[in-house]
Amino acid sequence: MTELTLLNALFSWAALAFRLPLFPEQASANAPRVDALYFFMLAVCGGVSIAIVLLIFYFAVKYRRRAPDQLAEEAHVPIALEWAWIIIPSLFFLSFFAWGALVYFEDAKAPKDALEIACTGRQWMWKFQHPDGQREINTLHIPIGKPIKLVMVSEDVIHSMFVPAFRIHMDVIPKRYTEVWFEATKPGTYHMFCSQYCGTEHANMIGSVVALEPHEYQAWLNGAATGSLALRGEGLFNKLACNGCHTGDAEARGPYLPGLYGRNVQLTTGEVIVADENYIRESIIKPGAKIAAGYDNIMPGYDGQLTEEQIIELVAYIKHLGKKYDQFEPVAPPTAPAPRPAGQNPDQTLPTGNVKPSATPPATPSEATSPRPAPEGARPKAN
Amino acid sequence: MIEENVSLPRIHYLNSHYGWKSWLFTTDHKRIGLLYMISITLMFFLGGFFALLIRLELLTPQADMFNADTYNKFFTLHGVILVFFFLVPSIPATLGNFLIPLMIGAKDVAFPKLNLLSWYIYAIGSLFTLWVVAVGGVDTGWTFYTPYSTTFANTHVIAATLGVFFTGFSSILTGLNFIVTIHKMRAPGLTWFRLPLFIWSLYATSIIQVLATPVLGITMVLIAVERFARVGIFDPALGGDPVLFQHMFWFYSHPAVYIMILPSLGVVSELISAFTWKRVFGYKFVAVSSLMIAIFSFIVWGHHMYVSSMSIYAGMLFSILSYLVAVPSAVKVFNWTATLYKGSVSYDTPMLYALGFIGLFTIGGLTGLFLASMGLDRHLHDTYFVIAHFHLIMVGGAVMGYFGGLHYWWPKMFGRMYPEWWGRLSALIVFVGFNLSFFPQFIIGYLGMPRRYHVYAPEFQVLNVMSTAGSSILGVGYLLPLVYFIWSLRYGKVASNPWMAKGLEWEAASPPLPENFLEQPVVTEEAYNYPIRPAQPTRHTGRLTSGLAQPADTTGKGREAEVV
Amino acid sequence: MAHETTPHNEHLANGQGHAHHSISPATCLLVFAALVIGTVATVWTASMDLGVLNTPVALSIAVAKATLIILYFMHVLYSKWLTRMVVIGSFFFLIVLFGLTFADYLTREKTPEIPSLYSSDPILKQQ
Amino acid sequence: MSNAHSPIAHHFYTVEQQKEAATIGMWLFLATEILLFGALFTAYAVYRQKFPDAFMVASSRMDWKMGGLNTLFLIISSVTMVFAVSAAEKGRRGGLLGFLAATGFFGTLFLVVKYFEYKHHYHDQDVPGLNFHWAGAPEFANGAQMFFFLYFFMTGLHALHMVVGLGLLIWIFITAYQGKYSPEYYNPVEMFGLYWHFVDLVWIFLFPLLYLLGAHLPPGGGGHH
Ligand code: HEA
Ligand code: HEA
Ligand code: HEC
Ligand code: CUA
Ligand SMILES: [Cu+2]
Repeated sequence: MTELTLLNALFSWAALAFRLPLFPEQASANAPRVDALYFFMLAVCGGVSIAIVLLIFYFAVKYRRRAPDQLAEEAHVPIALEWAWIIIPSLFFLSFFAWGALVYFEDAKAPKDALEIACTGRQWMWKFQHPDGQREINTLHIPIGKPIKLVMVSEDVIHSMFVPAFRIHMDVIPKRYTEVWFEATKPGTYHMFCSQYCGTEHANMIGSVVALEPHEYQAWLNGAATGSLALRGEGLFNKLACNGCHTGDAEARGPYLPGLYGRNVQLTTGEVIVADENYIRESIIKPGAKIAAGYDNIMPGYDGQLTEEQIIELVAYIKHLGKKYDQFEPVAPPTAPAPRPAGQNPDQTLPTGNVKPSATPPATPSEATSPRPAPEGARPKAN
Repeated sequence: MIEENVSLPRIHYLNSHYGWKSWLFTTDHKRIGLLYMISITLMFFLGGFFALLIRLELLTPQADMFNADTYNKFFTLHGVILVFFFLVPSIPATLGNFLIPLMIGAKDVAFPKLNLLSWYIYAIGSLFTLWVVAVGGVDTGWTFYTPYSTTFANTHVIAATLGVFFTGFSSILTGLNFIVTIHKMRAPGLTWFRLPLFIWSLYATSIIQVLATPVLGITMVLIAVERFARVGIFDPALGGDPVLFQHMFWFYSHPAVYIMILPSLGVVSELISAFTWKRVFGYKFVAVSSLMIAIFSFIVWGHHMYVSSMSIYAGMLFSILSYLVAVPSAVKVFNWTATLYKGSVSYDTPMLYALGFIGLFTIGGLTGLFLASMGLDRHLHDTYFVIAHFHLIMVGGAVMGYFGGLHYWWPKMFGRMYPEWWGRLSALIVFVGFNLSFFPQFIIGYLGMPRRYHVYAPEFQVLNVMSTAGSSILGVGYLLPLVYFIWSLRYGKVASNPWMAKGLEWEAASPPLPENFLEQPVVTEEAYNYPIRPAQPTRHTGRLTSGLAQPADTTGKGREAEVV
Repeated sequence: MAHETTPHNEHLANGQGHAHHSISPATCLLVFAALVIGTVATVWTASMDLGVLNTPVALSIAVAKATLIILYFMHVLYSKWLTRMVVIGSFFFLIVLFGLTFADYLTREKTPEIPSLYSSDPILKQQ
Repeated sequence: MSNAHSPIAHHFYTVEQQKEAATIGMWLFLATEILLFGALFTAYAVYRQKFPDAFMVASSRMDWKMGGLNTLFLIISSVTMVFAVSAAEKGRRGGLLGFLAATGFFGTLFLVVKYFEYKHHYHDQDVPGLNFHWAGAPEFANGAQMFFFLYFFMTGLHALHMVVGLGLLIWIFITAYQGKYSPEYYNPVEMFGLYWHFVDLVWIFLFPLLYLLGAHLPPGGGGHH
């Protein structure tokens, strides 16, 4: 997309020359696609507006009333014009629609191997939890060159996750997970805004996304490690005596949970649904809503007894149970700068029997092949 | 503008009865139109005042004028007041009320008492809102999104929703009245395709008012009930679904944006015709496009919800339907432009507004297309790009149309002219101020500044300063007409039909008689039947004086009114 | 006045005039019987478990009853096109409200997985 | 809407014009009512889709016999209303008054039954926002709450329409008693009839949706185990 780069350069130049920002940073894989559509529409619509305005000017001057009693002149305008200006714009409109839908569809679903980060929004802060349990507030560290999926839920009202440099946007809703994904392409620090009005400090529900080179991210992770999500989920699972029913043996009163995530579940109603985060979540807080075929509705509901974070942990644990080892994509490079504290690796603390731990995780491909410069060159944005 | 030598009719609707009772208990559509005009003018300046406060705060990135809560109340009240209490009733309830019976040759609207009732209901709604303003405001945004509005806000949400509920009711009654009036009260000979385009657009508007507003009404009541009784109709904590609220809200509020713009589109059609002395090109297409806009307006609401977690298939559907509604809008723009071709274009104040309207509406509408595209809206949603989009349409479009119409029909309403020079000057100021206010916001929006922020990142400041500067110029542009309109009521030059415009309304006296026409008019010709000179090889030979001496007198009826 | 005689004024000209607006007592009682039978049928079918058909059956009966009331008791069968248009129009927009809202609810959670159009994109390819 | 005292208002030219205006006006008003209730029906549908079982269980706490009885009352009152209009059309004042009285009678019966239902529900702690307490299976609590909210809101709004209708009916009755109506002018009676039938129509949908949903469940409700 050379023409885009050119335009981008033009805008940056304008920004420098006049200290007038005109165009947001393009820092995600998604951003150039959105911008391409933007420039296409800008060209078409700008062209049409200019044409209309010029035409009006021209007519208005040419046919101005020169004498107070000058009448309009008989004009022969073919009525076929009407159809022309119904059909031709419609075709353009269709192209806008199709392109826009494609851009959206393309990014609707995160790639399977996306790194999942849990995000909780609440009045008025953003909380994040990395897969290994590192938490942060209002700042999100991510590796570049890797799809990141934010699984988000709100603790109170509707918020909206907006990172202009990534051109992403998604509402964060209470009691339901929404997700958004992106892949940062440029190291740097970017704005993160809440864009859905959520009360007094809405304008201060802001933060920054710190995009790092993968190895730096890893270093950061190690520095900030506070225990694995799934790990704490496991603790809860035992503490709440979930394991009393979901024992995994033949006489168990509850279904066998490993492998549940992403699998089809047959319900008593005959319906078959995919066990995604929302299903698992619902199964915990309102088990009676959808009952797995072959089981009685005996599981107690935990609605109101668990905080959102605890539910996230439980869900993470159950998802974790489900994953086969080769589905994991640990972010740890083979030569991690600092060794993990013992017991911090989720893969080594899973309940035995269901998932076999593996000693050496494969290398991160992005790390191996990343041609990008070190982040020193990246210019941090004001915040 | 043509210099006329006329005098006011001896008895007209303004002086036929005296005293406050003759106003507050009137059933005369013209007087009710004026009651509305006074009320919405108050609301306009109140809402505009909040706009100035908003812009003042946004002059700097920090919160140095107002704190967060105050600012949040400002934009909420600004939106609520200007949308529900100014723009929705604006053209229909003032110009529409005044002109529909005149334009279709009727003595009054079909249900005069209902008409008065609707003003009272509007007044009750306004009182609720003014009460909210007085006791401390409301901070939910004009969209009242749940669960914030129902469970978390601690401002006067119930009173505000009830205010909206009442004004909605009033809007329903107005629309109902207009539909029946247009169907049943037309003068003999006035067939559908002889109606002025303004009537067509108000007819289309009324359909939306009648069919969409009840949904808003009940939604507002549900919010009030949920807040009051703490039941969980939209509260996810109790099993409710906040996205359902959005569906119900936008089912009204998207069509509502066409309640706001359609009447203006109608006014502009009238203006373009009157100031080119020409029939609007493609009359039937323009007429039917109003109906099409009204019908399509009901099926696009989801474009406000692309990132609300709505299903993406529904998003697709809404996206393509949104483009559908742009087609009839485009038809109008192109036809107006074509009307100018070989017209006799004069630049009186109303025409300046009309020309400004076309440009700004087009750009506003086209940026709506950016938002309607799912891929782009994911970046643009709830940024200043949206703010700029709808201000271009609502202020640069709808409000300009209203002002244009006001200037155009002012001599009809009061029998006197406003000062033309001042009129043109204020039109110019409005145009300049407007563009300075809102064009920078497109850029701020694409850069990513979210709306409803009273503090913002410093790099957005330059553009925000421009916007604030523009809004103060705009304020001057709006204050001028307020002054010279009032001035003209007393000192303006007496006028009857200074534009030499056609249409039944111009055949009544200016100001019209209490009963509008002495005798029921009979219509025998198309709308906008201006005399036309034959196509000429050279431009300057085609000047005809005949037909202009009595340009309006083509039906031969109703003219007596003027010489009473 | 010139009203009824003007050919252009379509509604006034080809109206039914002031003829029979109300239906005959016999029709009325027939409709009444049908409504009562409908009510009994609703209750009766509801007492059985028809599975997924529970609601469709109940709603079909309700729609049938409503249609009878609209057509006979409210004279729409004998009204002008305009009245009919109002009735049809209001139900049409009600269906729009219903239909498009459910276009969302019924297709939720079924986010598609379409093959990437940008799969040639070097950035994505790395994964 | 139109002036009841003189057969034709000043701004109309013919009786016919006035009458048609009133009819269309009334129908447009009913169109707004259709969308008003329609929005609630949409909400109902959404929540029923969200909580299918809870709605069923909660609905089995409704007394469908009372609902059925009320359906019957409303249908009868609709029929008497039809007769009232046709009596007015034929200029039979006695018939008009009699049928109006019958309509009012059955309408009042409806409200009386409704009152007892509400009272019963109040007693059973079924009223969200007031004293809602769900004794059944806990996982149905939210859905049941939603069901009862919709039940009270929809039937309440419907009952409000009935009350307004009865008020109008009294006014029509008085004016009819004063002999204001004639075969030439009985607009208000006819318009009121439309309104009354519409209220009946809403109930025809409310009844199966609210009362009969769980009718095939064992009586008593509260959960199906
Ligand atoms: C009068 C008011 C009005 C009008 C008429 C419109 C008209 C349109 N609006 Fe706008 N809109 C609003 C008021 C209005 N809007 C408001 C208030 C909001 C914000 C609400 C809030 O969240 O607070 C909003 C928000 C809004 C959004 C949501 C943005 C977001 O929150 O993310 C969208 C998305 O699709 C949208 C789209 C459109 C479209 C497609 C039109 C179309 O109808 C425009 C049609 C017109 C044209 C297209 C111009 C003429 C066409 C031509 C000259 C043809 C050109 C030919 C070629 C291109 C070949 N609008
Ligand atoms: C009809 C609708 C309408 C109109 C006319 C306007 C007019 C204007 N609007 Fe607004 N606006 C909305 C509808 C409208 N707006 C809506 C719906 C929102 C969204 C609210 C929300 O988010 O919930 C919004 C939001 C909105 C914002 C975004 C706030 C935010 O998100 O943080 C801004 C910011 O610039 C703005 C500015 C303006 C300006 C400068 C004008 C100018 O055109 C105003 C010009 C008028 C005047 C300047 C008045 C002149 C009067 C005087 C000078 C005297 C004043 C004193 C007395 C009281 C007598 N508007
Ligand atoms: C009293 C026994 C019992 C306890 C305690 C229990 N469950 Fe369950 N659980 C069940 C039964 C039985 C089912 C299947 C019926 C259903 O879907 O509701 C089930 C279903 C589930 C499912 C859905 C599985 C599927 O395949 O559909 C999940 C997820 C789940 N439970 C998680 C948990 C968690 C987490 C806890 C603890 C916080 C827990 N359960 C405690 C009995 C129990
Ligand atoms: Cu959170 Cu705005
Ligand atoms: Cu919209």
